[in-house]
Amino acid sequence: MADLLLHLNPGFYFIFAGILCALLPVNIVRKSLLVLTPVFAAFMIFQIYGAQEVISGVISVGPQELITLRIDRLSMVWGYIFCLAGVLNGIYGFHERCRITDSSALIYMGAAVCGVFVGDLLSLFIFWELAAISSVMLVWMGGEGAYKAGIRYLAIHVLSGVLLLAGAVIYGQSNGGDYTFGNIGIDAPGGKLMLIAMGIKCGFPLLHNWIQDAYPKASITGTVILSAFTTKLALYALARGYAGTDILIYIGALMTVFPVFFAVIENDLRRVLSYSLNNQLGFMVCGIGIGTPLAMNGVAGHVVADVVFKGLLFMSMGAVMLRTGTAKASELGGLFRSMPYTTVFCLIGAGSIAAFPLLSAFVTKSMIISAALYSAENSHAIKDWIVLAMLLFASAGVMEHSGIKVPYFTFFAHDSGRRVEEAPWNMLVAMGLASLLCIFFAFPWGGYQFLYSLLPYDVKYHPYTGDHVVFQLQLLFAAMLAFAFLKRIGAYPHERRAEILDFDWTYRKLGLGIVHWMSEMWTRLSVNISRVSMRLIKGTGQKFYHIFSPAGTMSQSTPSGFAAVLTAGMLVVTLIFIYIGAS
Amino acid sequence: MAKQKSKMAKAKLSDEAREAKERVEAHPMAVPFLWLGRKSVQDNFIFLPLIGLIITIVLGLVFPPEHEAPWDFFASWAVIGFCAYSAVVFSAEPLFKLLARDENYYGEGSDNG
Amino acid sequence: MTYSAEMALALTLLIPLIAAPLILICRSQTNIREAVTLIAAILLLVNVANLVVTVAGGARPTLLLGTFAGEFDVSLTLEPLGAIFMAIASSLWLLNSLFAIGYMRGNNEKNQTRFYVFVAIAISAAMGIAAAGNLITLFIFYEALTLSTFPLVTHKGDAKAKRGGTIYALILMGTSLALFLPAIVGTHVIAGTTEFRVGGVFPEGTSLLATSVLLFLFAFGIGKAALMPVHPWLPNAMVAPTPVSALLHAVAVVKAGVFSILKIVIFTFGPAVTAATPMSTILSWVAAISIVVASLIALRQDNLKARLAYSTVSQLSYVTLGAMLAAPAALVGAGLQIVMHAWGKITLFMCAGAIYTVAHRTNISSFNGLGRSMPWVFGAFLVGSLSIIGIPPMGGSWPKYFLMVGAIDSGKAILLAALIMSSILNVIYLTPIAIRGFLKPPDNPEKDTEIRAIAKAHPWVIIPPVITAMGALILFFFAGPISDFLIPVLPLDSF
Amino acid sequence: MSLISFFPDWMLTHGAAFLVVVPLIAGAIAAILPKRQIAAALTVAVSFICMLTSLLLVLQIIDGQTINYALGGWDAPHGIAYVVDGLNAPILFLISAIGFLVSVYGMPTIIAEVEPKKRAPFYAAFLICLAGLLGMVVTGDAFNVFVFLEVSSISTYSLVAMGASRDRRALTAAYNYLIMGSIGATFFVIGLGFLYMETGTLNMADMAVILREMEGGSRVSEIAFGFIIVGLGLKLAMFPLHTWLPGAYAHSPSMVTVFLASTATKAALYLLLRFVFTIFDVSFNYVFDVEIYLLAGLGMVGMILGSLQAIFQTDIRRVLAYSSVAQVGYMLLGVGLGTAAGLTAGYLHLMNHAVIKGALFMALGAFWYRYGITRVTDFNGLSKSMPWTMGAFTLGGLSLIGVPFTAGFTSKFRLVEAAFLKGWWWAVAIIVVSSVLAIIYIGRLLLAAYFQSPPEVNGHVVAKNEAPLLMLIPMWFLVLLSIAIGINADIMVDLAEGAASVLLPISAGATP
Repeated sequence: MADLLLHLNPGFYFIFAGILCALLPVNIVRKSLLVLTPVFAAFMIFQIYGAQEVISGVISVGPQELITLRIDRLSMVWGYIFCLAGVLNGIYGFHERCRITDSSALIYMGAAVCGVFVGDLLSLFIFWELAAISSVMLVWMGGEGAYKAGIRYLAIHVLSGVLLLAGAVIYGQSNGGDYTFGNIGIDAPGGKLMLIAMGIKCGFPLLHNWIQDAYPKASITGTVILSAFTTKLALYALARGYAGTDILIYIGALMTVFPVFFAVIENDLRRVLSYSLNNQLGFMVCGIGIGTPLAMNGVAGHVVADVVFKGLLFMSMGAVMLRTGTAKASELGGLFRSMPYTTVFCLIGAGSIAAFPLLSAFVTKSMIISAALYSAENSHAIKDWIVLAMLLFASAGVMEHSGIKVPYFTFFAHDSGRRVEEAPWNMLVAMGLASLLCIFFAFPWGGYQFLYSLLPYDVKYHPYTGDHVVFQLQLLFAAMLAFAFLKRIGAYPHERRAEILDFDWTYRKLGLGIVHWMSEMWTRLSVNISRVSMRLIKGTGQKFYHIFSPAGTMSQSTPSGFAAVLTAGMLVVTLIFIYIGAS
Repeated sequence: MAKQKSKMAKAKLSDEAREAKERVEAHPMAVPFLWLGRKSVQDNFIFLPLIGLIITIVLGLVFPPEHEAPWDFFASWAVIGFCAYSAVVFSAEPLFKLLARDENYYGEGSDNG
Repeated sequence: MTYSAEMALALTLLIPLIAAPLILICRSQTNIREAVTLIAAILLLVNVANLVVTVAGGARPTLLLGTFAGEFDVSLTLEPLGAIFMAIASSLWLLNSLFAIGYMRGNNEKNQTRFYVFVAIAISAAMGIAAAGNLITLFIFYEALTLSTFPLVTHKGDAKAKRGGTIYALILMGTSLALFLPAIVGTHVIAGTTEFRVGGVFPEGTSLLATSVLLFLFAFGIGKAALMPVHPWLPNAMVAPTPVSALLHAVAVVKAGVFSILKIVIFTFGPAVTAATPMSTILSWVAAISIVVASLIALRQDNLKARLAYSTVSQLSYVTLGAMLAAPAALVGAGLQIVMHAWGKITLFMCAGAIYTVAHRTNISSFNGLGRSMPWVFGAFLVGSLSIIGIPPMGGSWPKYFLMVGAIDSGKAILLAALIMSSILNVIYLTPIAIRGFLKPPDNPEKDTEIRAIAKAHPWVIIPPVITAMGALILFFFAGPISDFLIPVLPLDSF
Repeated sequence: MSLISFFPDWMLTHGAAFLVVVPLIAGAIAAILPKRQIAAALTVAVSFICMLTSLLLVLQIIDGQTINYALGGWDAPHGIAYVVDGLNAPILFLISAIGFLVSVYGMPTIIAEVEPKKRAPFYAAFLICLAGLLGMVVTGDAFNVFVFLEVSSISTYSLVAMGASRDRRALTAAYNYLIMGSIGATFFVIGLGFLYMETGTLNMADMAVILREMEGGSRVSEIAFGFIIVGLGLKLAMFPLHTWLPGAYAHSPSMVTVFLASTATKAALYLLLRFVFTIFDVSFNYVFDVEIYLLAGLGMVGMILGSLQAIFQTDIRRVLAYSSVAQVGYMLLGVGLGTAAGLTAGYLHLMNHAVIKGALFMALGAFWYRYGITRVTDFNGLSKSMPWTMGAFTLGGLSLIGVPFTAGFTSKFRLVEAAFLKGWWWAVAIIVVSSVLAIIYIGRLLLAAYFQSPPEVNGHVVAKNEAPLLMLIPMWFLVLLSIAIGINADIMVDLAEGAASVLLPISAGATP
């Protein structure tokens, strides 16, 4: 029995627990499941994985074999961090009484965990889609406003899924039916399709809109849960399949830069955080593109850090939303008076994302940037330096939207006059734990070393070198100075309520407009076609009627004389035939 | 009360009075930090990064960068940070003009208030 | 008489056929009448289950019913593909009978006895199609199915029903007599037999032109497969009461059509001959276009049943596509699609019927907030939708995978685009239906409270769709056994 | 065949002559009989005896033998020989059996349709017509064919005209028929004259032998062939020469319509087969040419145009009349195919169509009998007011369309198969189109009958009023026969193959 458990993908525990939750009416049991399942799953990962790659749980479906369990150093990181996020989210959502959220959250987490621990592309596809449908429930739990966003979310994720499937099938069939998920590369058959599929899920530029569309509309706990898994699963897939693919460097660099500009004008702070998420994903995509051991370590480490600090930021915004009912910067301000703990946690999160020394991103993001720097140094290619510059710019940009804007407009700035309760205890515990982790992961004496020991490659990298600390601080202080300066001179823009257009305009407005227009044209066309065809049918019918009806030409009671002539004519014809035949 | 009313009529609350009021409403843990809301504090906040910046620039001489980018010079990271940040902020206005629409632009209702 | 496999085969046809007059006899005692249907359905299911086991063991029970017109055998031979069709038709007959009881009583439909009688006869005909041993037998039961379902389609008896029924009968009878029958004759002439044989019957060296023409005639002559442009009968048949739509237009009739195409491709042409025919490429394109265009039309329908009908047109073409690709994986995919779509679509139709029975609503735009009053129905609908879309872990995802593999194997990777587009369109036209029920605020809240109370009074329109929805989900885990079951009918060299 | 032992010996020897003589004499007697009832009984009895006799003939020839009967003991070529072989025996049986059924069926209808004082002459004319038809089929003498052709035709004209009390248009129809029929007969006899000139004999078998010796003969025999084809074509309502048929079918008494539709054209078609295949021979170029191009071509044109015309008719009898024109087209196509399979199919269709059309016209007669229905629109709700009759009509209609398990399917299927075998894909297409048109004209009637409500008279829905049993029984007998043929056509196929083997002795029985 125990042996059997060692061949079971730990993600299944989540899924079982999720199904159980769907049937359980007792809230407290569900909540316990929500917290305990990730712990148990993490324990099982620890039991299963012992420094050696584990491949197990092979199921055959028809001609196809599904490898449902494959743990190696790369996937292990994702597995643990997903479990960790599961615990945090479980605690964070403790106050909520919603069976659907609980069960779909568990299934969603399970899908993500399963997704990283499977060994073939088909299983990946299955959990890819399972993650999509379970997570869309969380979006829809956001209520009426999430109705259409959820459908768009689902459509986009289904698109991502079928593209993945299509790519996998092309890839697998060209490999003689081998669907093992290893390094794919963009030039493999089906490679581009799968890259696009993963790109959709991790928010490549122009494919990113579902994040900013759906996340801010999900329920409070929903957004927090969502932020941890979907995009990270996609990152895992990229890291597994496309490490060292050059184009990802540029895509990633672009991804770090463009959200900065949207975040600065966006009013909805959860959407700001969504852009920020996109921007952090950019660093990781870039790291995957570089693909050196250092970069890959940076990616894995940054995933861990990002799950925690981005979760923390979403949690703090969620707490604010729970208490105030809004997450719009224009409506908030001065909340540190009412929610001091939340303020502190949010600041820790902000500091982490901005990569202050002693906070988590400092030890992880720097690996990616260093890797970019080294590769630029090695190649001396101008494009690599441009990438590095973009990453640096984005680092300063992060400081703007997540490091300053989110905490500042929520907790400080102009007092909105809102006096609310502090967040519920469970949220505070979750945020506190996350904050601790943010600090722990960057703790110079044992913290980051522990984090590094989990990473897929053995690389000696020291984040706390003098120059690194100093120049990072230089950058951040300069950014803060700029903020204060611009604020002082009144150049810093006020927050205004607005809908900010992004690329999704093309399908939500332009595409929809075209569809409506075509539908309208179709209606007119079909009306016309049916009219023309009716006329045609009627005309033909009439013509036939004129010929064949009792009053028609063919049935007129022919005078016998005519019939006789006809008979004679017939004779002539017959004789002609005979004549031809005989001669 | 009358005193308070007359002050309100002046339409400007002094920090002390405001904090006194806030002290009642605020979370107990926040009480010691209410000074953060003062205008003077917010106005003088600028010195914190300025001092930090100066210190780190000086320290930058002590710890020279191990790997230099082609654009690196003395205090270059500070310049990058400042410029990048300012660029982002200054881009906000034109971008807003370009991209901002009414909140119910897509006709799906505004999300969460 | 001992209970042999041949006997069981005969019983599959006889049980519903015997049930029909019994139902008629018991028409005054409605409870007994319904009991007859249910008992017959259970007996049939047990019997079919037994047959499935027999067939899985490698047996191919054969039964000669008779010879007519001198040379045409009416014979039954059960092979795995037919057994699968039998299994879904019989199992869903049982569930649908439960649903029909709830629906017909809930809506006080007239002529209920006639309804049950003809459903039983139609099931018998469907069983005959499943087990047909040759083309002639297939054709006979095909026509019998058309005729026996005609009174069901026109059940309401009003002008609209008559019009729908007329179109139904004209297209189905017309295409079958004008195209299907000549194709059978042509096959008989060229191959000298109409029997179904593994690997096909056409002798080597049959001209490509001949096979092309025949394939064309079969594809469009089997109007029940609803390949565009012979699909209009299906939306028009939606005038039928919902249990009819559910059983016949998600399972028996439409599946009989695509099943016939699949069977003909596998057993008359043989996959190799099919794939070698240029017509199969053309038809696979026609199927792909049907998939997409029908989805687009479905998108524009506000009437739920109309939308489901076009969705069915689209989904049926998956099977046709699989058959025309003729690669082993595609054929397995087509077989799976028959199963998975049946369970998914019957769920949707039953939900539509439940919504109609409880809330008397037919238009999707009027479903706002209804999900809160009828959560089980809308939940089942959502699950059914997801299965149709083909998202794991719903049964509907496997056929798509196998079809994709088949498309790659037969070198038509471009057809993946149609499958991808279809998935997206399915999301767009199916998911909003259920979600609207849950998320949009009700137009008339008091009415919805009332509906909640009414829903309690109609358990039998609600339980069956929930069961089939669960079935659609559970079937995901049975794709392996089903495809293993199907593989013996395929030429194995390339699998 | 043990059945033969039930028949008396004299019948075995004189059956062929008996078949013609008995109705002829009975006809003369019926004309002078005072009472209708007696005449009716006589007719039923005589037609029954004829049926038995022809059954005996069929039983005798079924294993391929030929009966030669020299009338009055005068041997051919000088005497008149009656020849019964695989080709004509089934037709003899068909004609006499239909005659029997019709005479039973006619008992009630005659009262309704024919004036009392004309009833006995009506029966006389009917019997004479029966004798004429049987005679022209049974005889082996070409001129004797003409004689019987005229006997049957003239009695038919009067039978048609007797519909006048039911519908005055019967008179014009009869007149038209008379003119056209006479032209046909004249053409036929002119052809015979030429043929006699060429061969110097009137005995068919001798003619055949001589023509083969002459390898088709000179221009004279060619012209003879032309005249005969056109003459017979007119009699069998070959497409452009069918103009007499709808009127004659539409306005004559019901019983006559049934009888004509089932037998008259069939007898003429038999003659066509006899002349084209046995007297002349398809190995003659000109015969081959006419067969392949003219007969098949006109057959197909008739199939389409006849069906189209049927669709647009308002009078139900005309619908079926034009349908008959189309169905004759099927048979001609079978003939035109010229292969054993084609001939078998055509011959089978000939017999099946007689059964089907007989049943359908019987149903129409019953509708008229009860409700005076003549128009398509009057079909509304008939399934409710006359369920059994309508049921018979429905099954007959399905058979006409060619739904499996009906006689129509069996023969159409074989025809399609034969066309495939010959490689005439386009002919298949035409058969298919024509069948679809048949669905339309039959479906239109069925839809009205089953989907419309019965008309209201004075505010009351017309009462259910089923046809009398004497009409229903023959009707259902034919319908069930058509179903039986659809299910097991072995006997019919054997007969048809026997006929084909007479026509194409070389490839006898070699159906692929």
